[in-house]
Amino acid sequence: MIPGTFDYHAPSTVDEAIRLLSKLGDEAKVLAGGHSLLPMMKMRFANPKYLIDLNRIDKLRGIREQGGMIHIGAMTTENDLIASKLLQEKCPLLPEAAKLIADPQVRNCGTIGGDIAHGDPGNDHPAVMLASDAVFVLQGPGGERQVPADGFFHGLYYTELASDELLTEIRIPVISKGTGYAYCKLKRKTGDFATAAAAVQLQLDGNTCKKINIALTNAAPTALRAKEAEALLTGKVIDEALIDQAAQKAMAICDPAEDQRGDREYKTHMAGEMTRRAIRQALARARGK
Amino acid sequence: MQVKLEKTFPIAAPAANAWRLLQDIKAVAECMPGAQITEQTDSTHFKGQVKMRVGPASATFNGELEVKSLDPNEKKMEMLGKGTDTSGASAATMNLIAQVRDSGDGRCELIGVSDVSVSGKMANFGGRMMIQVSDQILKQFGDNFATRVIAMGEGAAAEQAAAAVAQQPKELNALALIWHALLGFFKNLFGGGKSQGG
Amino acid sequence: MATTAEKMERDQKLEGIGCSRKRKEDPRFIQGKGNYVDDINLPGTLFSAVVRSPYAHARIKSINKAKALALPGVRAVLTADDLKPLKLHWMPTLAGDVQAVLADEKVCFQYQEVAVVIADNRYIAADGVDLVEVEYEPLPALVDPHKAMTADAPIIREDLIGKDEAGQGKRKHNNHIFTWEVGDKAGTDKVFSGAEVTVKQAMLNPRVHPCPLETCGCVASFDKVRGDLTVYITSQAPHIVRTVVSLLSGLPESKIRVISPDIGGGFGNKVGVYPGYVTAIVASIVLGRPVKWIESRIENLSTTAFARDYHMVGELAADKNGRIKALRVNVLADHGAFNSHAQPTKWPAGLFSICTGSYDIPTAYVKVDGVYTNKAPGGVAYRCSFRVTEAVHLIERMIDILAQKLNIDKAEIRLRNFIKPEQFPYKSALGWEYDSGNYPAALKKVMEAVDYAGLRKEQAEKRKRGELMGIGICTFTEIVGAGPSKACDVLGVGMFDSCEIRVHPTGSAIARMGTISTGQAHETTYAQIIATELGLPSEVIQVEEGDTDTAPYGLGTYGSRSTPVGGAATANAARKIRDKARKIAAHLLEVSPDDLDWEIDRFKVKGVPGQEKTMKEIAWAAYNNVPAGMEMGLEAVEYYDPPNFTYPFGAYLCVLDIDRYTGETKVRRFYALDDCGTRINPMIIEGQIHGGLTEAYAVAMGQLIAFDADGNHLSNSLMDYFVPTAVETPKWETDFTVTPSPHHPLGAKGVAESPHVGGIPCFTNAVNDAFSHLGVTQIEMPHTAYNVWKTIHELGVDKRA
Amino acid sequence: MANKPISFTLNGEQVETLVETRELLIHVLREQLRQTGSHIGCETSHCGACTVDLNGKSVKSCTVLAVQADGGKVLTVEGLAQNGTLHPLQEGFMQEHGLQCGFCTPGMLMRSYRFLQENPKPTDDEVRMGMSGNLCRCTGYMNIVKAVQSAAKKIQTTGGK
Repeated sequence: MIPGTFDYHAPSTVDEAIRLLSKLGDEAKVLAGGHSLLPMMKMRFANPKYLIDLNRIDKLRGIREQGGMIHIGAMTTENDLIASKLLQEKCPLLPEAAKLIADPQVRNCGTIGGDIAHGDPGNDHPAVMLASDAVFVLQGPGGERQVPADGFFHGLYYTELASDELLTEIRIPVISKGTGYAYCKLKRKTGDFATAAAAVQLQLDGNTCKKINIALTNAAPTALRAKEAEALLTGKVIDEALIDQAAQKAMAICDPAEDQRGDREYKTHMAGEMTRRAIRQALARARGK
Repeated sequence: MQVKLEKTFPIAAPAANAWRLLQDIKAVAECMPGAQITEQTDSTHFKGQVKMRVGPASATFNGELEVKSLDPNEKKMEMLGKGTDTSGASAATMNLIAQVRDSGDGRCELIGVSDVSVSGKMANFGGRMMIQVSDQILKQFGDNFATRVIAMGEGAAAEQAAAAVAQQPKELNALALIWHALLGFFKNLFGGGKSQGG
Repeated sequence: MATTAEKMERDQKLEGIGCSRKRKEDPRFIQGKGNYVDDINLPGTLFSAVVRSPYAHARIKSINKAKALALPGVRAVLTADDLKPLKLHWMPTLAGDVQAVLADEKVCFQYQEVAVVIADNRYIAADGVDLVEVEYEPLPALVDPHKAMTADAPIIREDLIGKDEAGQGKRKHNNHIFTWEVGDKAGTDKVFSGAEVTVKQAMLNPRVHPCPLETCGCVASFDKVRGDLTVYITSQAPHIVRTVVSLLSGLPESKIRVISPDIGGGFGNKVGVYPGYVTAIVASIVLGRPVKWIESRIENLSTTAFARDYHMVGELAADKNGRIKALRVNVLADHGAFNSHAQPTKWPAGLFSICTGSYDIPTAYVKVDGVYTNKAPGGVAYRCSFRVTEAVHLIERMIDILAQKLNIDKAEIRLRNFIKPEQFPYKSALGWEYDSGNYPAALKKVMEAVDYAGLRKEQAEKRKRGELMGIGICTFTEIVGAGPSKACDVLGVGMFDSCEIRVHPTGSAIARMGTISTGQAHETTYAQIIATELGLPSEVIQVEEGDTDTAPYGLGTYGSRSTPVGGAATANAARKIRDKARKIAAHLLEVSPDDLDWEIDRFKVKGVPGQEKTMKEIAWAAYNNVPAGMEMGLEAVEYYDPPNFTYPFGAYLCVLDIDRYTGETKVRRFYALDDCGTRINPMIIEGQIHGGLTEAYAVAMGQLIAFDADGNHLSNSLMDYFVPTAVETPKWETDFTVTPSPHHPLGAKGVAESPHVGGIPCFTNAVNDAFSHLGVTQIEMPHTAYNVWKTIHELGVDKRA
Repeated sequence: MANKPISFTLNGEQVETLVETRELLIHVLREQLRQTGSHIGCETSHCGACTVDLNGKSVKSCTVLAVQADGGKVLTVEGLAQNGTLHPLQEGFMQEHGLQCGFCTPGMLMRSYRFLQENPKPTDDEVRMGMSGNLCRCTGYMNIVKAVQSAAKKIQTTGGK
């Protein structure tokens, strides 16, 4: 469990990092929190010639509000998300989900950008981003572009991010009144990845569901937005029967991979169950319960 | 860890050309991205190498290829490849049955049935993504094969295909999907998907 | 006359038996000053790393070391061919078989040791491993033990072809290792054919791994000039390691020093001698430099001793009232590719025949067949005495299944079948003599503590609402403290244990034992025994273990044998000293030894107040004023050969709720009553029980060493191999009764393994109980949410109205 | 070999050393700097035996490169006691029998050291969550929770850290 040799670069600016990335090409890997790349290097599956460590770019950290949006630097750690009063008040789904990621030590290193950039269906942030209408800022040699979360995750570990681009910032709309949210995650034990999880954010107008986003973690090759389930509930007064129907719709789009956590049937059912629970909880929260 | 996959690739070229290519083992091997025949030991046995470079993860499999059967009536070929990665920690075998079927109208299709079996570290820690990876490999094989068959013909399409053949990567590369799959798998394995990059 | 208060004060000062004395080991551990194997840093140490097989079964066609040897910093690459001239390419196992040290022409399990690379540091060694080129020819792998003895099964052990035995009696197939039978087959069959009620159930104790937090490792240092070898090693049995190393290397034992330093948990994982140790030792002898080998977690889980893998079929015959008449058991034991089963020599199924449990079963028969498969060797006693976990699991499941069939309450059926207190010593149908017990008292105490009747009532109400609640009971009897040398030996060495005590002139003492603590705090508890026996404060008694140069020969710590055997040796050694002290005291007080009474820390002349000599005074006198003809000094050695095993027991009860939509279980309550006889340090006992229950929880609820059809590991890292965190681990409630062992000098029995042995079936019984009203008789471990859900889903319990 | 000089504060003292860029912090601490209190248990960042405090945060030093600590501040179990006085957590683990084999203990101590600064008055369940990145095979955690709580109380009453 010893990594192979590599040259180490620790740029202090985003521009420098992008220059290095362009120059060193695909022999280079970017190091954020390191809790997946380093173990992989220790197992000698990954043998990058160059490692570009983003941890010394202070500008990539931090959470602030600007024009109704919360801006989060890509290298902001999970524990910083959890501790943020701003997020707890204005984007509460995010810290709620972050608490369920890995363990305290790993959350000190792990970053939101690292979690998103791979579009790993097992990671929790992609579904949370889909549920909260996030927008990603990608920066490359040619400048900056903004991409909505819905559309960023193309397939299994395949995202809109180009090989010479960095994900620099995540922008999330501040929630409005009457918003409820929940992230329900089933896992084998504390610290594990989801067997299945569901992120829900909804907005009530009186008792009617004005808008709802439902997204699933680890239920398919990529994080999924359950749009049919959302459509079913939008404009309605949500009751238990509708929740059950929505869960069925969510299950219908699942395509999980079998592993030690369970087979496809179990994972699909659990995606449905987590959807039910997340809708119920979000509803209760929106109703101020 | 075993994965069985079956795929059909339509080819806009005559069946006879496809069958001709299918009998050229070196060319067939090279349709597999990153694969290369380095030595022919007898009429049905070859030595070769498959280089996989998926992102920064790299593995070179050295191994043997055996043509188990060539059936001109059925236009069917069966071959078995076995290899071990240079670190010795993983090994793979792939049995491929490829058959050309005439679809009429100067077209044909290639039907590929592959049984991939992986042992060692890759099987321990890569099982979850085996299906996707095998699927990609077979798909690329089919695409490359089709391109080469078309290149055997004449006209603009053939020229274009020939150019594409020349540009075919010498390594099992550009499989961003596979690299992501690998990394993603490890992220799942090692409890905290925190590496940015891609 | 000493007042009671004075005596109490004197007694308390000793911190002897019964005192929850704080641990003597702790100051070094809490300050980062423990001394574990990987902390040892000898000048010039080289590092050994192992080249392992990616295949579960393959022939080795060639090994090419050239590239590895060309890497700067690589000092040597060893393969089986290098060990052959030394006859070290194979080594004997504890079970009469042999095991390849480095694969000899073929590999028989995934990650098997093929070569070792010795380099200047662990980084270069790891680089070197990747450069060793091994060419394999894959062979079909045998993974399912049920297919091991079929006609077309691949032959795993080609070295045994044509041999009709593999160290444990006749075998009938190339993949067969042994058949072991005990009990009265004909008599048992007869009872079954005429029984009013019979039940039969197949069940599996799946393959698991002890997974101590510290992996295995060693530092071997051969001094070429002096010709002696020192080995620091993670071993629960350093003296046996020395004997094995001597037999293998030809070095006399006097030239070998084996030291078990601090050990980061053992749980049976650190009893065996592993190829990594042997190759490091060979490399050190060859290179004349210290060589360190520390395995990775993946290597540890993949190769270094599994536990269980017992495929059992149990049958009970009973009358209509649930009174058991006979037990019949057939077991298929998967021993992996080499039979390195942890066992006393003559016990191929360990002490499995304790499977009649706490019940008075008149007739019984057990048959165990061991087979080879393409999996790592082992069969170690994971926090239990040899195969006792499997035995207890079997009987505790079977009695529940019988209760279910007869519709008798699961506590009631136990009360009807218990061996009665007046039946002790009790001879079991399978030949064991239980020393002492009071089973009904234990179970009744637990039932009262948890309001058993109330729980059953709650369960009945919940069932009406479709909710799943399980109540598990386990009333186990363990057999620990191997063992009487007439029955038990390891490689021909009887399973005694030892203690040597020296009392210094000023009244402090040093004691050394043949056992070795892997976290049980022997430095603390053995001192307590000596304190009580000699009347010297624990604080001034230094306990040392694990260094074969200084400690008397002993068989080590596993199978809960430290207190039953080592503790008895300690008490007896102390008593020898006290006997001598009595004579010295008599000499000093000018009376006959018979005129003296022992009181806490001194001898007193009977009926003459004030005429007394403390042990401290006697210690001084032992070095300057002893009776004529007596040799000076105050020390003793005891090699204690126990007359019998000890039979700790307990009554456990688990209450759990199951989420009917996800399959998750939540342990609401776990009440554990243990009876280990005399209690030496209640604080430490409670800690051991917490730990044992937690390991039981892990095994029952999540642990599994899984393989795919080709023999690839699927759970060889801590991502997939379940070790619970503080969050999942239930909160434990503990209780006790005290039924001393009549044959142990202190009345003590072993304890640390009871919670594991008794805990696993208790959890399983609770999960099964949650479904028993639906006709379910057996849900296999591990009870992961996924596995439990499969049962739920099959039964339709998750259907919504 | 890619070597790089690094320097950082280790338990209050400035240390300088030359490392390979690939060297893991745990190996540099244990082997170069001979601070062997922190242990290696799983190598995949699951067990927490290698937990140290880096720049005021608990991290798993088996999954941090030594070069990443350059210029930083590292505290290990060896630096927990101050001027010969044990930290309340060390006292707590000893008094409450919060350890057995001792292998996980340095990681447990270093994690709880930081945890009690993040949450000085935790509930038992919060202690369990806060310590969920650290595995123990011996104690069953009950006494570890007690040990952390006893230290929390002591720190509250004495104002110690």
